[in-house]
Amino acid sequence: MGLLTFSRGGVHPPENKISAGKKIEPAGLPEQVVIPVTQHLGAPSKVLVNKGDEVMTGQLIAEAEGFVSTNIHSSVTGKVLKVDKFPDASGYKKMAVQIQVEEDQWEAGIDTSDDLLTNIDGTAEEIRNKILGGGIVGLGGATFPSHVKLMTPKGKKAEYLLINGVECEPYLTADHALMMEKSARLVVGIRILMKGLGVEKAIIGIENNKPDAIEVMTNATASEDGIQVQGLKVKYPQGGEKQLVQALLNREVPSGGLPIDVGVVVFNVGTAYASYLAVQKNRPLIERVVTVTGKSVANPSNFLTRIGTPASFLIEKAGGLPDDTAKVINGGPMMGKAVAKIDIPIVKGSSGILLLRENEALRNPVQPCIRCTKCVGVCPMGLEPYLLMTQAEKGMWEPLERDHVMDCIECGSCSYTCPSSRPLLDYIRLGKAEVGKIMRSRKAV
Amino acid sequence: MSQIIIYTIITLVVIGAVAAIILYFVAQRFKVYEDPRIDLVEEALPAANCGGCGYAGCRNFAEALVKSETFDDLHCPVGGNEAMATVAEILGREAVEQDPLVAVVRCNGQPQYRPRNNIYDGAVSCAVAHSLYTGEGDCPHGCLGCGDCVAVCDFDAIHMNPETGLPEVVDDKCTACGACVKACPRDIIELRKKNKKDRKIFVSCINEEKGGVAKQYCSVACIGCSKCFKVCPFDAITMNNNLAFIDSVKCKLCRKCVPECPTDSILEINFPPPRNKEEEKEKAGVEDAGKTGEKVGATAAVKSGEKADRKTGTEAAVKSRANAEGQTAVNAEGNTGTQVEGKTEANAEKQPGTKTAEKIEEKKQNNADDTKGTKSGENGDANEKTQKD
Amino acid sequence: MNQWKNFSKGLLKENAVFVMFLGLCPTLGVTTSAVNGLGMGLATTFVLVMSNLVVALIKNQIPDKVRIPAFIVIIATFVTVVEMVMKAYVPALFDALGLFIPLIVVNCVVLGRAEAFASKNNVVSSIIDGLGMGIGFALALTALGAVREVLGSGSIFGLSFLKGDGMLLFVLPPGAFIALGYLIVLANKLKAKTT
Amino acid sequence: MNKLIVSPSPHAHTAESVPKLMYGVMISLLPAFAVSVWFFGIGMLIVTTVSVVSCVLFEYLIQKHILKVPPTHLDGSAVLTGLLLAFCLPANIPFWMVMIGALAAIGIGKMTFGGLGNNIFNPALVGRVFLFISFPVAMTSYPVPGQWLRYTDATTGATPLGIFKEGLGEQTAGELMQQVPGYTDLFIGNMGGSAGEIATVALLIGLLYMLYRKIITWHIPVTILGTVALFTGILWLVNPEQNADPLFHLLTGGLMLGAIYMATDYVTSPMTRKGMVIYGVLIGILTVIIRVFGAYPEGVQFAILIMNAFVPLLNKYFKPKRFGKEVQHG
Amino acid sequence: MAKKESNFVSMVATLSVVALVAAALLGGVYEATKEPIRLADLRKRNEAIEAVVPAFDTVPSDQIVKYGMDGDTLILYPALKNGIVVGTAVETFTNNGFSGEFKLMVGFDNEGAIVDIAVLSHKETPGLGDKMERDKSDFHVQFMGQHPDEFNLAVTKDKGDVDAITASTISSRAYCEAVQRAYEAWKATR
Amino acid sequence: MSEQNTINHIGFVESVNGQSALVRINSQSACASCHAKGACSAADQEDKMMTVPTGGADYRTGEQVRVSIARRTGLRAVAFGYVYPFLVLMTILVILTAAGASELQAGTWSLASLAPYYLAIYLLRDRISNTFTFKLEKLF
Amino acid sequence: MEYVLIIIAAVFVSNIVLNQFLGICPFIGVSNKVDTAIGMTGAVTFVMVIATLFTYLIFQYVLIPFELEYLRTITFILVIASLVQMVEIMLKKISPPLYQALGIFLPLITTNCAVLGVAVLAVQQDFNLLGSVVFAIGNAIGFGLALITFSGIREQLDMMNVPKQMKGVPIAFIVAGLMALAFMGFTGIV
Ligand SMILES: Cc1cc2nc3c(=O)[nH]c(=O)nc-3n(C[C@H](O)[C@H](O)[C@H](O)COP(=O)(O)O)c2cc1C
Ligand SMILES: Cc1cc2nc3c(=O)[nH]c(=O)nc-3n(C[C@H](O)[C@H](O)[C@H](O)COP(=O)(O)O)c2cc1C
Ligand SMILES: Cc1cc2nc3c(=O)[nH]c(=O)nc-3n(C[C@H](O)[C@H](O)[C@H](O)COP(=O)(O)O)c2cc1C
Ligand SMILES: Cc1cc2nc3c(=O)[nH]c(=O)nc-3n(C[C@H](O)[C@H](O)[C@H](O)CO)c2cc1C
Ligand code: SF4
Ligand code: SF4
Ligand code: SF4
Ligand code: SF4
Ligand code: FES
Repeated sequence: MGLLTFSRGGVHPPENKISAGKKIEPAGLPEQVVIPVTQHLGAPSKVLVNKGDEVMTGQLIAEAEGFVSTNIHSSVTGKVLKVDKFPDASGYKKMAVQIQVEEDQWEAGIDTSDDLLTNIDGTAEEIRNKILGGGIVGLGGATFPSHVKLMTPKGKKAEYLLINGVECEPYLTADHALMMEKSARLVVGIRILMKGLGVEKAIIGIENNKPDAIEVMTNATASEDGIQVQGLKVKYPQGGEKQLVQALLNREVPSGGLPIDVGVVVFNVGTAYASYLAVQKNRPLIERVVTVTGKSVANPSNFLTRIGTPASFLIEKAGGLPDDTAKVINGGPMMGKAVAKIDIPIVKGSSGILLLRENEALRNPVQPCIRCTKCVGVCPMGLEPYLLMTQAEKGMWEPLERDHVMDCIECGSCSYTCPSSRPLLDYIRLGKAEVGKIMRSRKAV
Repeated sequence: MSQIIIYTIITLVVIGAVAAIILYFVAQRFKVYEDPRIDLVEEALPAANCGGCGYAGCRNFAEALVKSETFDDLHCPVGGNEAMATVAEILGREAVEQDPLVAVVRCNGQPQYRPRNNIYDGAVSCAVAHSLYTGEGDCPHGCLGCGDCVAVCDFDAIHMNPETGLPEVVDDKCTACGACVKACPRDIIELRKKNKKDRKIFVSCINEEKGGVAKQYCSVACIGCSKCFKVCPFDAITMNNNLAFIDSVKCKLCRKCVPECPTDSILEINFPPPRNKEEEKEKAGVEDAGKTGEKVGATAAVKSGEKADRKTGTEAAVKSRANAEGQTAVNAEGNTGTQVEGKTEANAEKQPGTKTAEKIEEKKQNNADDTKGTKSGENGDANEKTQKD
Repeated sequence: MNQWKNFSKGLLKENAVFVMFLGLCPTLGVTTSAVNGLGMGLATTFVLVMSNLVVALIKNQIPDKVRIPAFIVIIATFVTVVEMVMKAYVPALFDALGLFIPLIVVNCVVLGRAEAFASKNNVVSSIIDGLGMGIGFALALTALGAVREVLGSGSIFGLSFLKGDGMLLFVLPPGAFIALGYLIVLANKLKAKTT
Repeated sequence: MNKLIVSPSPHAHTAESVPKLMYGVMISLLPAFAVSVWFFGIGMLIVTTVSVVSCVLFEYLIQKHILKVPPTHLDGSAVLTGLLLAFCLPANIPFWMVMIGALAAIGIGKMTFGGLGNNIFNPALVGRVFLFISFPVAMTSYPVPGQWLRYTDATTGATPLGIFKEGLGEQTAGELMQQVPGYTDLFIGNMGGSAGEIATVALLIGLLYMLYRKIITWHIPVTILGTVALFTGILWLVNPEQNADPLFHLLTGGLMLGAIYMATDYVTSPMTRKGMVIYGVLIGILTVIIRVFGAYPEGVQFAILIMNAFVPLLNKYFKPKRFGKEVQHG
Repeated sequence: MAKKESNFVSMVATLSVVALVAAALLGGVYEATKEPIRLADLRKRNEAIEAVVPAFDTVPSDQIVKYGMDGDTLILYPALKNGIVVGTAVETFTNNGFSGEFKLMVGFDNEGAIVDIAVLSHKETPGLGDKMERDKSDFHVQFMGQHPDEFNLAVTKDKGDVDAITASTISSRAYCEAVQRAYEAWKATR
Repeated sequence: MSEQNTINHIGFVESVNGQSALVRINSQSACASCHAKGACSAADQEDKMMTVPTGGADYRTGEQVRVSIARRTGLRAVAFGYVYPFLVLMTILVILTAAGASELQAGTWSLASLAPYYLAIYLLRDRISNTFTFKLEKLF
Repeated sequence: MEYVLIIIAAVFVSNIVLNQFLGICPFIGVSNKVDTAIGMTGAVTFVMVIATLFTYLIFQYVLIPFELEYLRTITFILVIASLVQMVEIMLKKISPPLYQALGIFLPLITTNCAVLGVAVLAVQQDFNLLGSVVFAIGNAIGFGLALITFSGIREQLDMMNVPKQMKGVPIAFIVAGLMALAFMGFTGIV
């Protein structure tokens, strides 16, 4: 098959996959962990522990409250130091549980062995409950509670499961490493998700810059009916779910809609693996693969990291903070969040810690828009970023809504490509927030 | 009479009469009675069309005024009582005096009180920065310094002080239209009663965090200790969520609370020097400073016992020495009211990375000029002015 | 009312062209030279003064609702008078101003003054107001005409000071718009300075 | 540790910048410049220098003293405007006229609107048309190529289009074709015309370079040239006695320069592909209408300016194709 | 004085009165200016005729000939001196000017030679085409005394005998065309 | 999405009667904000009154509201008010001229043809009314 | 064909706004929104056409027979003023919702110099009835074209950083000037 890709826009930033090929190593245990209770999209979970409590690894410490919410487990064994508000990656304080690490004693009932269990028991319902029980959220970045995605809304029918192994963000290699090393388990995870969804067909989409992963996954799925591996053109944001659905199935998720509107559900490879652990091994989501990378980093690595570990701990592990570091990003360079401090905790959604040097980090001075149309050309959603930015800047919310600002997937292609270095996405995001507020208030009336 | 004249008369009179009939009906059916007083009232209003009254424009407000029976809730902050009195006269109603208001910026997180520990490099917009993170300092309530409030002011009444990184209101120009209040994503700006001689006393902090935490963020934060609350003889101070608030209507400007505050978070502005001998010298500086118009900075400087310093950048070292010598040190030159970058900042300058900081500063200026394009002229001017000072 | 103030406001502060943006069509249309501008300005001034006078005289005889049509008739009468007189005695200027002479009827300045001023004020004030406004209008037209003539033909009031031609563009339509655009900016600056 | 930098995502940016783009266009203009210097010698050099220097200077002075904003005269756009203005002036035009043109281009065309990115009309073309209307004689007497050392004193002649327009009515198209330079000459640029517009081949090379560098897309130039070819082709087929063939139209006048450099000016061209195509087609049609039916022998300059005025409407009504159809909620 | 009330009768009456007075005024002015206007018109025409034909004393209006040609009308004014025709002024036109139509007055002597030419109206570009006006250049001089049968009324570019106005070949060409047309009309009405 | 292509005007509730409110719309052309409008005959000075269904919501006299109509509705109003009668008039004029009627007749009849056009609109007024609906929103 | 040429000439070559300077006030004042401009065009077309038609008839069948041509200005303005008002009255009486929709969509157009100007020009240029009407249509389209393009430009300029001194009317004039400059390209196409 030829190279599939999405139809509109896209950019190709330098890939810089420095840590590609690095094995996944356990990062080890830090002295303390801080586990926020909102690591997912949706309502914060309800804390179940108090200061002074002893907790075991894998123990439930906060439970889902409401439908779109999920469980949170302790990632270490130790004593709860504080249940209080701690600064998250943005510096604003959010409720979290701080635990002094003492040892690593897993809670009873969790299978910590490395045996491959391929038999999938249980109904779809049971699978969903286990996924909720394990606190699984989407690891592709949005951290949407996965059990919710498994529940197909009335009137809709899921036909395909798409597994997102694209990893189109430059630098990041966590999904890549996972596919290389855990392919068999991943496949079981996919089967679990298929069963949970009740679909017969799954496609794994992988960008063509990971030929080894394509090969490994193809081999791993060779004997599996209904699971197919598909190479994709290297183009950002190939991994955006709407783009992926279009690239693989040539279906366009409608504006304002979800993949399920065209019969598709998308999961990240990490989510599939986490589902495997949760369903087959009863192992909640308390650790994930985090890429620590950057051009000056001594030891770019893919660490298997406990949730709540401070990023500074990982950076130390990767050879320490290089002197020329000017920006630390939680995530990749296109969608990640720059942080002001390096002691922020790793959460379920953290896919990487990226250290940029000064010359890479600084934005160029903003110049006037020269209407070069480049941003229009690269927008995968067919929007007009230059216009949206100006409208957002001038507070023209109605035109913004009319011009479909809500369709923006915040991929950043526009800001990336603008020769005038205009802060397009900065303002578009502002516009989205404002328009979203207006739309919600309208609905409420 | 010649024929032509007769024809002329016939034609014109016929056409005139027909036109009259048509226009008569037009007038009958069409004329919407427009209260002539609306025009008069509109004329009395300042035509700023700023929306400060809550209506879309001055004309809309004029209509509302004419239509409503009383002046409750109807006030033009820009024209103030004067305009409202004129309006009242036109409409033959009782004018309702409303205290003139003025905007104050309730954050005094200058760099030396609230160290900047990172560099913001995004769009020059407080709203953007606010939605991204806590800002260059730690305080999640503190001023972000991108000047959204400056950009929206139609009256050129609020400027960024490049030394303090905080906006300053020019009391004479401020019309209390409230645009800046709405623009500030952190709700730092408050409209409060304008007292005589532009004097004001207010808690320059909105941090509701507990004392210890607040103090961590910023050394001049209100820590909610209630000392001012207790000392106020007029019940003008209320405590809420660890934060003191001075009601500008009740406050009689007795200044008892000011010295009470352990963190110096209560600002007094535009006051004559106190009687206290020791402080006299110090306050002298302030008065001068008041005259130069840079009131907030100056007073703030005095307030905290630190000195305003004329030769800003170059004397950073002197400044930090002064700090080291303790809070009583007075710099006689401190009459410009501008403030040197604080101690921390001075220290920071010795560290690598300053270059980046400088670059960014420079760039921010440019960016601000660009993205706030419409205002860029004034901004430029304002900056120039400050620098000249 | 202070009659000087009444007169002078039309010159700059409430100048019909530069400040109120009224009567723009003749302003642009006839100002290919300073003389034409002046001619048009004076013709308009005449109509303005006369109609103000008459309106002020008979304002109380006119029922409110036919005010406007009555004013139109009055103005149109004087316009026609001007038309005929110019045709008879200054045919060359009449040809140069062409369509814009009859269009004085719809010049907002004229009707506007009748409606906004003359119908509320006494005869003397009305005449002075008309004069002020008219002269302000004439000044604006002459200024624009002069600018266009100087730049476009290298002459002023027909006196040539340049060998050859100027920048033709300024005698052509685009030049009218562009010159007026910048003149308004200048006038605004001037106004800001004087107040 | 230094202070960390914090900004919203994305944290990666292209290496492209405004000056780089502008200099890219200038590089692509080099071949055409060389050809022009070859044919017009010192005149071309003087006109170009004066034009570029005045444009940059006026931009600086206006920004510094009138608008009081930070000057941006070195971002390359003023240089480019100057260069392109020079390219569409006759190489024998007195230098003071060039300066007036530069003032019109930068002052009226660009700075009045607020500078780079804000203007509605192409500044270089504003400058050129301003001069064209103001000084028709100087602007319609073109030096005959090959007079290296002569500037304002160069012998003048008509452009091929001028010859054609003039002669029609009295002579047939066939006869007139004898009087204009042959196709090879037209191709390499050995003809009368504005300083930079003659070098057809070199301009095409410039186009390829800009396409390769992804400075512009093909939409505008190709649709303009295609439309002109098609439209003149039809006219030619209908009445070969009175109309020149399409190739003649493509190779003469400012069409190449206009289609490749002037119509593609970012600031004044539409924002979407659809818009660009319509813009191109209409420029093509207008060009031919003016050339064939109008009073002026050449129409590209006017066609582009006219379409500049329509660009906001094109932007308003031709939006990019959005991803996904609307779903009606509730 | 109280304002008049607006009722139907008063309104119609007022307007009618206003119209009546206006009409009377206008009629008066019309009567007064009628003659001067006629004279001014006449003068304009006569000035043009005077400029292009030998000295004469009358142009009898009953001898003016209208001659239709090419979709428009040419007017021929015979100029009489002492009752004898000394020349004919022909008001002619062209539609091929740079900006469309313009009108000329061409004077012929009794042999058909051109005496002189004046421009009546035109829309040509100031500074270029308008050089054909008499007081702007000497363009018209070259036609004086030429007989169209011998003098090729075409610009030199078209192998004619007329030196075109600089950079205004189009206007010059149209000018020639108008003169030629005048000549044909003159011939036809002999 | 109804908010998209609409034209909005700010107005005041003049009076409320039952299911509809009488709203006075401030003129919104550039003239409205121009300080010279008192002196200009071209100015669009008149305020417009309109009756708008309240849709059950509660409105007070003097309240500031926003009245909006769809862009399409506005254009349709222009069509009914101006474009169609223009077409009717032109058709009659061209037909009569082509049929050789004198100018006076052709002109008079084509002007007269507007009468039946307006009559038709009058007869269809209920149908037409339904097309032109406005939406009322509170401003605050 | 003749009528087509009249239209082309009126729309492009001597555009009523950009070349004839008529209707500048609405051009500058009302052209903030493209939608409004489109609506205005429809309304202006109708008004111009009936005004021209009516005044043509009055001129030909009242003023000329009685030799009252000099009353042109005064009669035209009265006729146009009442006619325009009458149309609005009718609309309002006939279908209030329609009238209201128009009112909210368009600023009311009262007489302006474009309407009178076109009526006067039409009789000045000796068109026949149909020619006059076509001329009016052409001018209305020309007005609409200028207005709509200009409103588009304005909408765009609103989003841009026009220097403060130039904001509003001055920049509008500069844009109009440059549009007129561009439209000079149409010189001579008819
Ligand atoms: C309210 C809500 C409901 C959702 N429901 C579903 C669902 O039913 N099925 C599904 O596949 N995904 C569902 N999602 C998740 C989205 O498909 C998607 O994974 C998530 O928004 C993040 O995607 P992104 O990383 O591409 O932005 C839902 C998301 C939201 C916000
Ligand atoms: C611009 C953009 C790029 C994305 N890139 C990836 C990616 O490379 N890999 C990935 O797994 N998810 C990526 N996502 C997230 C997906 O849209 C989607 O949320 C995810 O695949 C759903 O799976 P999850 O619920 O398991 O996270 C991206 C989202 C956006 C908006
Ligand atoms: C703004 C402008 C106005 C022009 N006006 C005229 C004109 O009125 N009459 C004319 O013959 N040519 C005019 N031309 C020039 C023609 O375009 C053409 O160059 C000329 O008539 C032919 O040239 P020649 O006389 O130099 O051979 C004008 C050119 C421009 C640019
Ligand atoms: C492809 C391209 C074409 C350009 N063409 C022109 C041009 O024709 N005229 C001009 O003044 N500037 C041109 N520029 C430069 C720049 O866009 C111009 O100065 C802006 O219009 C000024 O706001 C061009 C720039 C690029 C990148
Ligand atoms: S961030 Fe939004 S607007 Fe920008 S390219 Fe991506 S989808 Fe388009
Ligand atoms: S990429 Fe930048 S300069 Fe180009 S159109 Fe978009 S915002 Fe403007
Ligand atoms: S400072 Fe604030 S309240 Fe005062 S005038 Fe400016 S925007 Fe209005
Ligand atoms: S808007 Fe608020 S945060 Fe921004 S500068 Fe003004 S006071 Fe500070
Ligand atoms: S519209 Fe022509 S003067 Fe106002």
